[in-house]
Amino acid sequence: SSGSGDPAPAGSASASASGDGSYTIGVANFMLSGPYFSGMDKAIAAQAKKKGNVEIISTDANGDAAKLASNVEDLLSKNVDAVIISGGPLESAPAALNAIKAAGKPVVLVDRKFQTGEYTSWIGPDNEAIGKQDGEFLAEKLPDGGKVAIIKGGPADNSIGLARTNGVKSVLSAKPSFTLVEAPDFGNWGSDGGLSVMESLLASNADLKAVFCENDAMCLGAQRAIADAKKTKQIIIAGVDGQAEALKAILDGTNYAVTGLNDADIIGSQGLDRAVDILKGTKVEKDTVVPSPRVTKENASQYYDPNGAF
Amino acid sequence: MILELRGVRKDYAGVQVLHGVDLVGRRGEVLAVVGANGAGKSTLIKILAGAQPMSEGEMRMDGERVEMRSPHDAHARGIRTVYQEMSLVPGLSVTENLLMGGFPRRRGGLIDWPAAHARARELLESIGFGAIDPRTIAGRLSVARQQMVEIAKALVDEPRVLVLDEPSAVLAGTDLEALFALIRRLRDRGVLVVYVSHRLAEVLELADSIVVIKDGRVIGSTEPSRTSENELIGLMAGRRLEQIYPARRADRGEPALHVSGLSRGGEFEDVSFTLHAGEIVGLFGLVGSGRSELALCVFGAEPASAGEVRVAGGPGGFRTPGQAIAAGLALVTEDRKGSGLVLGMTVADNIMLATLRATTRGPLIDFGRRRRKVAEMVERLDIRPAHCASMTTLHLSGGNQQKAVLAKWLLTGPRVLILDEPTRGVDMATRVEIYRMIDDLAREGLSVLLISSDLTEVLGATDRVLVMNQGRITGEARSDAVTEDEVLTYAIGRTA
Amino acid sequence: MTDQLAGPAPATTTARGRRLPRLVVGGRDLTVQAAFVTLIVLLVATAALTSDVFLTPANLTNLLKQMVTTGLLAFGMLVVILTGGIDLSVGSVVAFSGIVTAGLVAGLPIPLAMAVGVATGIGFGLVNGVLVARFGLAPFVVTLAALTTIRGLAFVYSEVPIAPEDPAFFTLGSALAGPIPVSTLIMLAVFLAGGIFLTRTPAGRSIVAIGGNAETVRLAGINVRRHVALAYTISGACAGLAGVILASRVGIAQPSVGVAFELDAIAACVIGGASLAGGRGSTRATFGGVLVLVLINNLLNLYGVQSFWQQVLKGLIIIAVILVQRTNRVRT
Amino acid sequence: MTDQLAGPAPATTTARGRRLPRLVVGGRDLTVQAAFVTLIVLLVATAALTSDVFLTPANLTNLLKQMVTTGLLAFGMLVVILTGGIDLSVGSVVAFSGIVTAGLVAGLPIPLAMAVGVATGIGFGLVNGVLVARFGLAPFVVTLAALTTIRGLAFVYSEVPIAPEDPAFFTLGSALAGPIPVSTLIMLAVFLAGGIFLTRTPAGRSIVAIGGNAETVRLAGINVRRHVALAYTISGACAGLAGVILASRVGIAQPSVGVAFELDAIAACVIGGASLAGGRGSTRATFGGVLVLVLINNLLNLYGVQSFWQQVLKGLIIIAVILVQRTNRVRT
Ligand SMILES: Nc1ncnc2c1ncn2[C@@H]1O[C@H](COP(=O)(O)OP(=O)(O)OP(=O)(O)O)[C@@H](O)[C@H]1O
Ligand SMILES: Nc1ncnc2c1ncn2[C@@H]1O[C@H](COP(=O)(O)OP(=O)(O)OP(=O)(O)O)[C@@H](O)[C@H]1O
Ligand SMILES: [Mg+2]
Ligand SMILES: [Mg+2]
Repeated sequence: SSGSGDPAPAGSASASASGDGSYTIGVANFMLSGPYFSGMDKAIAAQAKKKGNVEIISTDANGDAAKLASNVEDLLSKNVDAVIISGGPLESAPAALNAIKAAGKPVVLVDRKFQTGEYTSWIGPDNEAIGKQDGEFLAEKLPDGGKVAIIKGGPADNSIGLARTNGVKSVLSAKPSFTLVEAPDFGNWGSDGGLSVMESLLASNADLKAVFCENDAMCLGAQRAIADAKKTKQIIIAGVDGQAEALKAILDGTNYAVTGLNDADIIGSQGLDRAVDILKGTKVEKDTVVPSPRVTKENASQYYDPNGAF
Repeated sequence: MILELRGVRKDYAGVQVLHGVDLVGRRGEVLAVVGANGAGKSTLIKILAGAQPMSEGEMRMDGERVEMRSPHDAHARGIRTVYQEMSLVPGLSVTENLLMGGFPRRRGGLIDWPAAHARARELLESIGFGAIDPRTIAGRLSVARQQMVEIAKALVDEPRVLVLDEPSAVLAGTDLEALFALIRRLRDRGVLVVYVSHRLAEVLELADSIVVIKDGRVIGSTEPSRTSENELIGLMAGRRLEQIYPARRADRGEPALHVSGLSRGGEFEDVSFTLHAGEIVGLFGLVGSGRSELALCVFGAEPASAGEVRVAGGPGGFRTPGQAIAAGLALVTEDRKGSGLVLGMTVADNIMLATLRATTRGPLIDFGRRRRKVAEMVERLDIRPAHCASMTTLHLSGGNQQKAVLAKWLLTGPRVLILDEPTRGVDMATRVEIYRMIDDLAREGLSVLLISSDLTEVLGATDRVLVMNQGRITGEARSDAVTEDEVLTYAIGRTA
Repeated sequence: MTDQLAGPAPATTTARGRRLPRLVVGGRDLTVQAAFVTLIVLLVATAALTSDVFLTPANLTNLLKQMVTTGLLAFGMLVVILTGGIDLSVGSVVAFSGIVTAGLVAGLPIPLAMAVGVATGIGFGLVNGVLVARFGLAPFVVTLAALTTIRGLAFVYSEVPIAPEDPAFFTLGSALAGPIPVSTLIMLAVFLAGGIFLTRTPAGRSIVAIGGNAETVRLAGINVRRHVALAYTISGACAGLAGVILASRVGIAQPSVGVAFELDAIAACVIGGASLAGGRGSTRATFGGVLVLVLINNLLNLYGVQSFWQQVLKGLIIIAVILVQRTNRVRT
Repeated sequence: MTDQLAGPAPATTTARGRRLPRLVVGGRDLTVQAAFVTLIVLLVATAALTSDVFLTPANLTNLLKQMVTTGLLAFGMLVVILTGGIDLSVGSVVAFSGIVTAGLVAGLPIPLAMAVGVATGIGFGLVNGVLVARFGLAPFVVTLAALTTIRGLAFVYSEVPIAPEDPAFFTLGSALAGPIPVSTLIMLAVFLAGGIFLTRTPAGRSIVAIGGNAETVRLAGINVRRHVALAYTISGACAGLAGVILASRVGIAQPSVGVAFELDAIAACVIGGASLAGGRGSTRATFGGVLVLVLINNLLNLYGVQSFWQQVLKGLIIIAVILVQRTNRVRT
């Protein structure tokens, strides 16, 4: 492999440099401290293991954009063949992309497509489509309309959340029978935040029919708040991601009605495949949208894996 | 009971402070320990109290060797100590400070507060300090009262040995008498009282035997009947002191500072006086009469509610100490630790603190010039040790710390110098130096206001004395034309 | 014995300044307390008058639930602050104890799992305490390092959230005793017992005294180290308990929970007039501080203030509250 | 004149304890300094011997870049800590100044936009300083409130990250002067000038003295309030500068950047031996503290230690470092 011991100068190591067909691929995670992101990291590693000839060096920037840039520089100084960036909530990383470009290495973005900068390929979900899908489901489920609450994640992941919320809104606000209530406070993408935001929502909106959260973790908290308020029969829940606990709740036929699968396993493993394909010189698509199937009680068993990474 | 120290040595980070001290104390005795500043008295006491380990030597009680690893060990053997530095918890009530080591409890282990307050009151009354309300927050008491609480604390459970490190430094008048009476009663009950003080008259009056320490060695032991103040001073200083107070010629010059109608709600009322160049004026009063507040107010450190302060031929109405300093005022406060020094900084830093901008070249401090100025002051005031400039001020003895404060102010080149209790805790030899320095300064045209609770000092070292009682000036006299009794009468507020 | 655990700052800081009108009852100056109660009453009154939701049972129950975590952490923090220290690690301890409890529920009876969760908090608190007390390290740094380490350990224990299946796991967090959540009652009990501990037991008084002047306490023959260690252990225990209750309330334990929780806890103590230099603070006023914080949050939410502006306002309100408090403090 | 700005802690903390071998040169006890330098040398040697990447030019440049933010914040923090205060708001100021700069680049010349960014930092610092100095509020609470408020304002300014198109925006953060990044040189210049300021100017000495005993300084005729305000302003300026450089380096300004940056800055000061009680600390040793932190991060990365274990280890290493430092401190 062209590992750290390889004296080959940066830039000269192209796909063909690793004559034995083995590769070292660096993974730059923006933050691992969310189950979705660590799930992705694991999926990449698992897929590499499956392939057998790919070594993975994974780094975590702990949510610090500058650290991501220097982690990428660290990876490049270890002479990796390609870099996969799991940018999480980061909107862009010009410095990292520039460094990779300067080193002449390919870079594959997983999940997050950066707003600016040059990359080789991207694999991820269409967040607005997921939101739309949830909105359409709610419209089907609630033919008489009603009040629907929206719980947003907040700062750390804004444009993703925005896309999801806009998706839901674009469907429901077109139907006059629906009223949308946006929680003023953020759920911060966690179950505890989802819980307390939902509690506040319930205090001032007793007549909610449904709640949409920008991710499943918040929905799980919201579900508890609804249960505590004894409104399980009245309010249905729509989330995004496909977190194991959410899938289980859907499968069990609770008021958790729907989620849009944003499968970290699939995106991660396809991301690694994509990087290897590029290194092998295969012609690849630039942008690939991974479909995000709508998961409801009917099809949940198909996706629920109690031992899955995420 | 006999308490013995044999060959006690102590060093701090390699600096030898005690060089083999022997000491014997018996039950029912007042054993006075005297010595110049930095002689090692407090260090010796800390060893007695278990607060500092000795480097070498041994301690015996009743002939039996005792190991003192912590203050707890000392407590267990009935040794109780009142330290030179105040050590009350300022935010807690007097009761709590007194009973910290053991509270009365109710069933269930909870503290029984009514019982605790009652016990504290009983204790204070039994030792003649009944005027202190045990529920008061200790930090709100005057310094003198705090000192009495401090002493009471040492008497909570009958000590066998009571160690007092300069307990009288902040006491005066009736408080002092109460303390002496207490000490005598304890002695008569068989307690060994180890008494450290710079007030030699007091020592001669109170002690049964006297031990003189110099530079960490015992250089003599005697009895009051066989010695005199002058002999003791001579022993301590290593030389004879001819005269304590310099002879004053009252050649006062132009007015230097006018204070008129100065008031500050609750602290002092309608205070007026004028200081003249070349004059030393004493300001006497009992502790708590408002002198320190007055000084701070004159210095612009605290706002007045009425009245005016003006430097003759110059500005007045200082709103900050900076303005007062610029006008030629300097104030040595009574609380060295709290407002006189930055203990964590070097002596040089402290000496230069009020004149930081006087030794700059361009925007930067000129260290060469600064070093010279500091060396000059260290030499002029004989601050010890001589290499102290780069030492942390904390490690200087009390008297030398006081000199460092004085050095700081002399560098500002003041016209008016206010000294608030400048000799508190300062040994006799150094006092004499300070008196001489004050005298020299006055001769150079400075005008000095000397605030003191030491009557002898006030009358001996000044030209004129103002007496304050409960925030008002109640009397004024020429120092050489008034008796101590007369001054006391003004201070207490009874007309003679 | 007042609940104000100790008096004003030393004379030097109180020496200057204006005289303000004081409220003195039976010889005791109650101005600060009165101002504080007024503040809370004002907040509640404003809320009640301007929002028709505020006084609904649902919202009041919410308020009661939402003060549990901050309340528990604030009490533990107060004990540490009284010694002159600080405990930055509480948020991480909340995460760790929660995730461990949730993880153990699969194999252990729930009460035992929860006890282990609290015990981990006690353990971490003890380690903090020993490092501060025995080795004389700065509390800020020790607990800062603990914040990082314990957060890492929580993720090492489980990178993903753990959601126990057994519904009995939710009981502690969601049960009501009449109209009042059981978790709130637990928190109130901690404050009550804590108040008694701090004002009426020798150990409690020693902790307060240590913050005022540790050397004096040492010279009084009291084991300062042991009491300092005890203070951090209490804080760890409170954080452990808070973590268990939070996990039970949310029904799912996340290793990422609790970031910046320490800041609210500290803010509550300071709003309640505690001095970060130690020796001064009161359980009652700290509870008041918790109330103020929770009320502010609730109000901003009820008024639908947008989240970013909530942050801006929250900061400004905290400043305003301590400014008011300051002006009312004893100035002699 | 040593760089150690002021002496050891008061006697109470140094009173007990063992004697350890001391290194005394020319009458000055250099044990602590020597131990500290040894520590850094050891870290570097370990790194160089166990990782073939460590000494590569790429990695060294990386190291130099990585220390810029922590370095700038640590110097500002040191100044505040010397006065006995603390500045928790620096992370939020980094975010605010960065996003404002990036936002202004569209309309203003880049240097001007950057100057405005730094100026916002100065402004926030001044407000902090005035609240602490003029109104006597606790620094911890003031800057905690500022942390919340300024973070909120950063989001109010722009909810989404701003990535200026003009490549000149990246210059400051990515330019090299020979092998050394320009941003690193700026940081070094700040430390150099800062060291001179603190040891050799009246204002610097006053700041150090205030941390030792503010009342003494006030009575020496020095305007304490103004100097305290100055300290916070310096910290704000450093944070503003750090924010501008960071945005330029990353090429994009995010309103969410800088969370918990204050903790690293404080850790650097304390590892460098600064006392959070004020009056004691050194620029040189603080720089050493920055080095230690950056080296630890780099090493853990080079060894490929898993992220969560990195956190665990980082915390433990910080404790170990200050323990070693402690044992080496003067014990009389
Ligand atoms: N913690 C310390 N570290 C280093 N030196 C010290 C320390 N404490 C005291 N010293 C030194 O030990 C010597 C004796 O000090 P000590 O306080 O015992 O003197 P003292 O006789 O009580 O003087 P005073 O009359 O001024 O109170 C002094 O030179 C002092 O500088
Ligand atoms: N922190 C405080 N809180 C309440 N009262 C105080 C405080 N400090 C001083 N006092 C009181 O204010 C009055 C004036 O004190 P001040 O110190 O000015 O008197 P003084 O004549 O200088 O006495 P001393 O010799 O004790 O300094 C006294 O009655 C004193 O008890
Ligand atoms: Mg002494
Ligand atoms: Mg006085």
